[in-house]
Amino acid sequence: MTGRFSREAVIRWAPLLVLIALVILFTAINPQFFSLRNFARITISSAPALMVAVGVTFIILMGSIDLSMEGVISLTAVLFCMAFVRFGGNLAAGGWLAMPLILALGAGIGFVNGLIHVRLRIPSFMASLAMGFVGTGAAVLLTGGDIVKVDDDVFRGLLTYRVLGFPLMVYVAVVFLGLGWFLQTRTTLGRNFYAVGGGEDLAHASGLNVRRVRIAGFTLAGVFYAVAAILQVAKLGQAESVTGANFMFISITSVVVGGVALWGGVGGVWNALVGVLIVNTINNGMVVIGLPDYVQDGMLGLLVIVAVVLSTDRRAAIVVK
Amino acid sequence: MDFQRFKPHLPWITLLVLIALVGVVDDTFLRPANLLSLAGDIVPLFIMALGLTFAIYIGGIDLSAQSMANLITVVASVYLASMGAWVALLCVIVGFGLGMISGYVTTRLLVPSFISTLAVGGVAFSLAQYLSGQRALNMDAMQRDAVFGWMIGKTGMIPNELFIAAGLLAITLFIERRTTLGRALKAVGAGEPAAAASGLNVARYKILAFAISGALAAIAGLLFSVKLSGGAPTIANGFLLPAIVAVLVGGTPLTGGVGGVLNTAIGTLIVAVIRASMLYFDIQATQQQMVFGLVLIGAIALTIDRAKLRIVK
Amino acid sequence: MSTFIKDYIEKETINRRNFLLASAAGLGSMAMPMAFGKGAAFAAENPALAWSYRDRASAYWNSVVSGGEAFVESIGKTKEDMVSLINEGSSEKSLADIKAFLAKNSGNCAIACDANDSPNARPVVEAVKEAGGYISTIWNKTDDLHPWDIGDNYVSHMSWSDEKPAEDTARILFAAMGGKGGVVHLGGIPANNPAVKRLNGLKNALKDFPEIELLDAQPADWDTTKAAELMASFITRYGDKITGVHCANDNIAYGVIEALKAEGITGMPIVAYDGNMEAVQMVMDGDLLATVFTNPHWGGGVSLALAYHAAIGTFKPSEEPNEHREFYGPTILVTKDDAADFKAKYLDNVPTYDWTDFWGPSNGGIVYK
Amino acid sequence: MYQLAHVDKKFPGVHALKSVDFQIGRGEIVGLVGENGAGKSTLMKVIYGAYQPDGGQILIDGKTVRFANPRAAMEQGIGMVFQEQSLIANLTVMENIFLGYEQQFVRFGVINWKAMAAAASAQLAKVKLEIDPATITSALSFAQRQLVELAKVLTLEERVQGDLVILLDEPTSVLAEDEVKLLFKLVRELTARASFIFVSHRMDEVMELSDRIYVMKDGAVVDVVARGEKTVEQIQHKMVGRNVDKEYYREQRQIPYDAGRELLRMEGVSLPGRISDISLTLHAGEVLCLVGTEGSGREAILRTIYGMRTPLTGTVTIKGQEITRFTPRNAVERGVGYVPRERKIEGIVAGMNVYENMTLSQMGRHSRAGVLRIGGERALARDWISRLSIKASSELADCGNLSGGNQQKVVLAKWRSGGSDIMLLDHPTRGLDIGAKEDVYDMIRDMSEAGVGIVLVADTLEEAIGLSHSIIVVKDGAIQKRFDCQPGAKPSLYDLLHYMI
Repeated sequence: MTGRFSREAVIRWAPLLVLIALVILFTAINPQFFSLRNFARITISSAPALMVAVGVTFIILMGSIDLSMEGVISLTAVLFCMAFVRFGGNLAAGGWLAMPLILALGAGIGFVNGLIHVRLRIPSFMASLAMGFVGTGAAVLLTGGDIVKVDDDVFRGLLTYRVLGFPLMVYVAVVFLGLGWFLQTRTTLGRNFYAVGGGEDLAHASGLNVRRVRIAGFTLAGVFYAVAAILQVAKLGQAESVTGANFMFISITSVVVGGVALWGGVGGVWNALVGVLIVNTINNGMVVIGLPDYVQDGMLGLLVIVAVVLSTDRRAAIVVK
Repeated sequence: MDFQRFKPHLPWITLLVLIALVGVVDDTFLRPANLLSLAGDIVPLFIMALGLTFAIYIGGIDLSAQSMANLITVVASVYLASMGAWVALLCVIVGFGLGMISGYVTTRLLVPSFISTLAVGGVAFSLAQYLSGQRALNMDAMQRDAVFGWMIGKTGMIPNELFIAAGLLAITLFIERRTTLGRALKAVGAGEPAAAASGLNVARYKILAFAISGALAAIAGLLFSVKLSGGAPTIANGFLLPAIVAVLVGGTPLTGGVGGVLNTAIGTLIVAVIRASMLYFDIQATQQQMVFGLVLIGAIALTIDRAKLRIVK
Repeated sequence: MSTFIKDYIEKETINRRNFLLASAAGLGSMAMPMAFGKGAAFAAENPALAWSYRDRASAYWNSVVSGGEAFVESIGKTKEDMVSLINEGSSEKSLADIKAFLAKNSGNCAIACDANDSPNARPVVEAVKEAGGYISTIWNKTDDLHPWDIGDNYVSHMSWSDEKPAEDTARILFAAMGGKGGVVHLGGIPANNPAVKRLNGLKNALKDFPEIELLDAQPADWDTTKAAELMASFITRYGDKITGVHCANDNIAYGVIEALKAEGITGMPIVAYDGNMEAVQMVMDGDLLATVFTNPHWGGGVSLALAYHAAIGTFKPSEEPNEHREFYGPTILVTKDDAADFKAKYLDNVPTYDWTDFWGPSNGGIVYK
Repeated sequence: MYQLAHVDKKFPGVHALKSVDFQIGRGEIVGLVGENGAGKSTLMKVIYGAYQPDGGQILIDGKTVRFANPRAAMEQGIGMVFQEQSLIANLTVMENIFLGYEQQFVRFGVINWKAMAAAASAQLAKVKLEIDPATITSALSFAQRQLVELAKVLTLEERVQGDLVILLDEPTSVLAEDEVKLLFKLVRELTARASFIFVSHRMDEVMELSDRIYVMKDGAVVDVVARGEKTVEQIQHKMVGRNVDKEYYREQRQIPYDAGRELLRMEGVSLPGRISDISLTLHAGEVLCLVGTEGSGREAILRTIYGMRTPLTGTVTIKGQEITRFTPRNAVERGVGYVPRERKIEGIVAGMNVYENMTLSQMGRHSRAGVLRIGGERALARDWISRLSIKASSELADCGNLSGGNQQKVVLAKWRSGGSDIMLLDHPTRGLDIGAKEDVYDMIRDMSEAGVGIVLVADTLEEAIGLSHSIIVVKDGAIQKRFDCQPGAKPSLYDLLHYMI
């Protein structure tokens, strides 16, 4: 019994152990890696990615998948900048109004995404993929390809103002991570994600309105994508129709690396956090140790496989596809 | 009841309706030469989608296809000079081999194919960058024409690519319908535990499915590099999502065991027609991507046979 | 209504005259292209116009398109008469769209195009030629492909000699660094031609500055986000050793500036490329030392103009010397001294160009190494 | 109190319920029996709101009601305890109990876990189950899960004004004998709070528990029997439409096996945590029954023989050859066939047709160089469809749409047509009606006569005793006792139970 317990414990903590191992490895090769400043850099690049990962974690918990994040982030980021400028161009003058507006918009897009998936009975992979195209397309339509800038030092304080060595946006991300954790453990909706992921038809038979849970899940994910968009704007001071590019594969990879099972019902936002940190640590570390750039994609792939292998409960995985 | 019977035919009905719609707007679209050329141009994408069908048919996915094709354009360009026609074999072997690795990682190391193929794609991309020296390469035009010229010419008014596509479709259709491999893949896709309990070596068949997917992605890359007379580590970018869309629109859902290569042929043509329709309907440049997404939702909503999806995830 | 008809008749007459002219020429000196297929040497009436490019998601391509549109309006058509063929970074779609466009208009086309990846240029121009259309290309083509080898249907190719301007920006950068220290380069997509050229320019300049060390050069894929993350990693690896940053384009520079901003580093000498509005503003503000303007507006307009005039027969490619069919586009170095002037002249008010002055601002024939 | 009047339900091509009248009084236990396909499950779905009837009425206390979904039915006091394990394994016990009704524990959007745990404990007390409500459900035994399901349905008591009707669908199928007794005792006590509709294939249990029994056949109620009014045989006669033979288990057909021909030998086989030191032999024509409680290691033994598990120690010898590589492929090549318990998951591939399923394990025989001879496959399938009287429209019918009994026949045909002569049968009659069960018994005897060795894990002890030549009792992964079961000298239920528990 103790043997079994320790095996489960190892699997549970494997992603964190992988993260620690990576830190040790990179530090051993280049000690400069291990510094508060560098950790701050890693967390800056992780903050928007973490929000996307938390959003998609809820979807993956339900056994679905969401590929719309690139389009949603581009669209919400562009609209955020536009609204911010429209409302006065700085936080105090009314620019803050853009934030709730964009969060609501993210929710709206997620809601439509969920509606298409649930009402038209289109598998989420396809529905969200198509919604992603629509989102990016809408962003192109709005900007005509131009960059929209936000030049407000107060708002940009999210990036530039540091507390204990970390920029404010990192704390914002942590707050939303906490919110995600709260939703996951302490609310009906969060628990219902696990129920749907653990057995959709059983949950339905128990009187759970699975469709509503699904739509709520996609709506919630939309909100988190909008937060990611705002953080991305805070990070770069601008938005354009490609602001969301590259978030799709990397966020899903992160979530899985962190130990969330793609078949649903297993994992949570802490796994998303660890996964995002692993992926961003690898990306940062490969440059810091001076790995040739053409090797980096392959190395990331190999490390991801290793991380997933270590954190998979082989006995629990029945059918892996 | 009648609608149930009607459902499996929805993909090609959708295709015909789309063609008719575009034809109504501009009848030049319906000229056989135009349609043939349209079909000919989509062939590299089709071949990649054909490979993806195998991965999706067993309920997985192959996200490495695009990087694989990229790598193969480089391999073909680098080794055409020294190997001649044998380079084709090398390409297919490389694709098959990398596909096997994806399959191995998926089945033996239990990494979901979404991740494993993405990772193997990263490896392929690194290889392509290394081999190419991070440059675009071109083939010697004379040698290309001598060795692979037959791939890209025309016979009468029919582009030769279409013969290649038809040949590969026939082979894969034969594999799917008439061989133990095809039957086993169907069983794995529709009910993996039952297939395992029937004594099938499920892991081996899954590895084979990914290997076939890799080999076909390689053929797509080879054809593309011949067409372009060169290769680069990013030249096949933009293939992956349309290829996945083609498979899905054709009616092979991600749940496995349903659909097949014939569906993919129709799905690819649907994608080709939707793309061309942007031109014929004069869709503004800034609107195209959005319209594509919306049309896609409509097309998928029409073509998937929900009766065969037990749970819509 | 009446003006429309009048215009139409006028245009028709011109077109017919051009047609006759071209036919006469075709009978004389242009017997060879006739052998290549139907309509190859016939001047077209009112050809359909298209620009084939990557996407609408960048200032660069927007500027190219605006040039194309300015040209189209200069010949009395509306913006909508120019069709955008967007390849979304896919060579496959680029080729397929162009072929569909040719088919739709039965080859009566004038197309300007960036083929997305250099190997894609050959099949594109071959397709255009087979259909009897006319095409001008920019940026991407392989070195062994030349308009004069293809015939009149491949009107021209314009590229930009990135090596020299990138070298110039590097020299400005090095001067600002005081002739010593460490520089990092954040490049474009590795196999892209301009990415290679711009890095080469930097390396050329380095030869004259022995005390400056190129610490690292890695691809940032023309992408702002990736550039910010790469720069952050560079800072960890090299720290204070970095005293200057050489960026392959403006978008990368935006990311670099934000990464430095996050670290509280100000006053780092940075140079960029492309001369986009935002970058020029940064040069004026002193955030950037220099960028290079390639006048995509003019490039976009004149490429389409060349193809159009070749199509209607008012321009005869085969009668032109090679340096008129493969030429470098303009490059204008923008530094703090002239940024305001530059902005007023080129960005705030787009100059009106004479679209029949095909080579006015250009930079001479393309030289292959 | 709850009543169905002339309820009709039609599906494309099927008239599933034909003017069914049904009623249940307060505190009553009503049995519902019928062969598979008789309309029991459709009727249940109408009762708990998953289906809406096409005709007729549903009345509660004389008032017409209509349920849009199961939740609407629950709100009227109608709850369902499902046949298949319907608890979500990755959730805690209390979450399962209150799934869909968490709102009562939510304050300002936050779940009060303590309150939920207390309420869950109260529900668990109703079914006399003392476990921590925060336990993850997958850690429970089958019997415990069954009780949790019952507790879950009993939450209706607090939620609903008025009477409760609780459907119990095959609640005993995964329970051991003593657990069944406990459950029945509990149900009788609970009649003070609710009425029960009890659906089971085990006639003796239905007779024992029910006050009245509805007998269904072909979508109609053919008889309503009060307790003690009729014998098991009479009811079965009504259900099947013919006499049920006294020699139910075909004991008269049991012939001695060929002790000289050993097919299978296990020696000292151990799988850590599952089975230890298992030694047994199987001979040609022998029916060897493994008897034990749920989780005693019976399934692990079958799976080891089949090569799905590799033993840590010990040897498995099939037809004189020791197995070195444990894979199903290897076992199949040596003539082993496996009829798994989860028929719908491991037995048949839904979505594939009859002939494809039948030849799945032996595609090599029907192909040359990997190319299938489909004509031959179809001919074989047609042959077996008629031999086993499989009710399928043709060999092209989707196996997923066949009834359970016919699916099982397809699975058996898969192995028999391939010439397997060592058959591993795991609960081959589970969920089958009497007619289909008898067909399976016949097939077991047929196989035995043909010299096939059979390792059987039976659905009930009676079945095990009736069918077998030898019985091995397994407990906690180890063999307790071996019995010889010659006709007329079979061990009694009590003999077996003594070693099982």
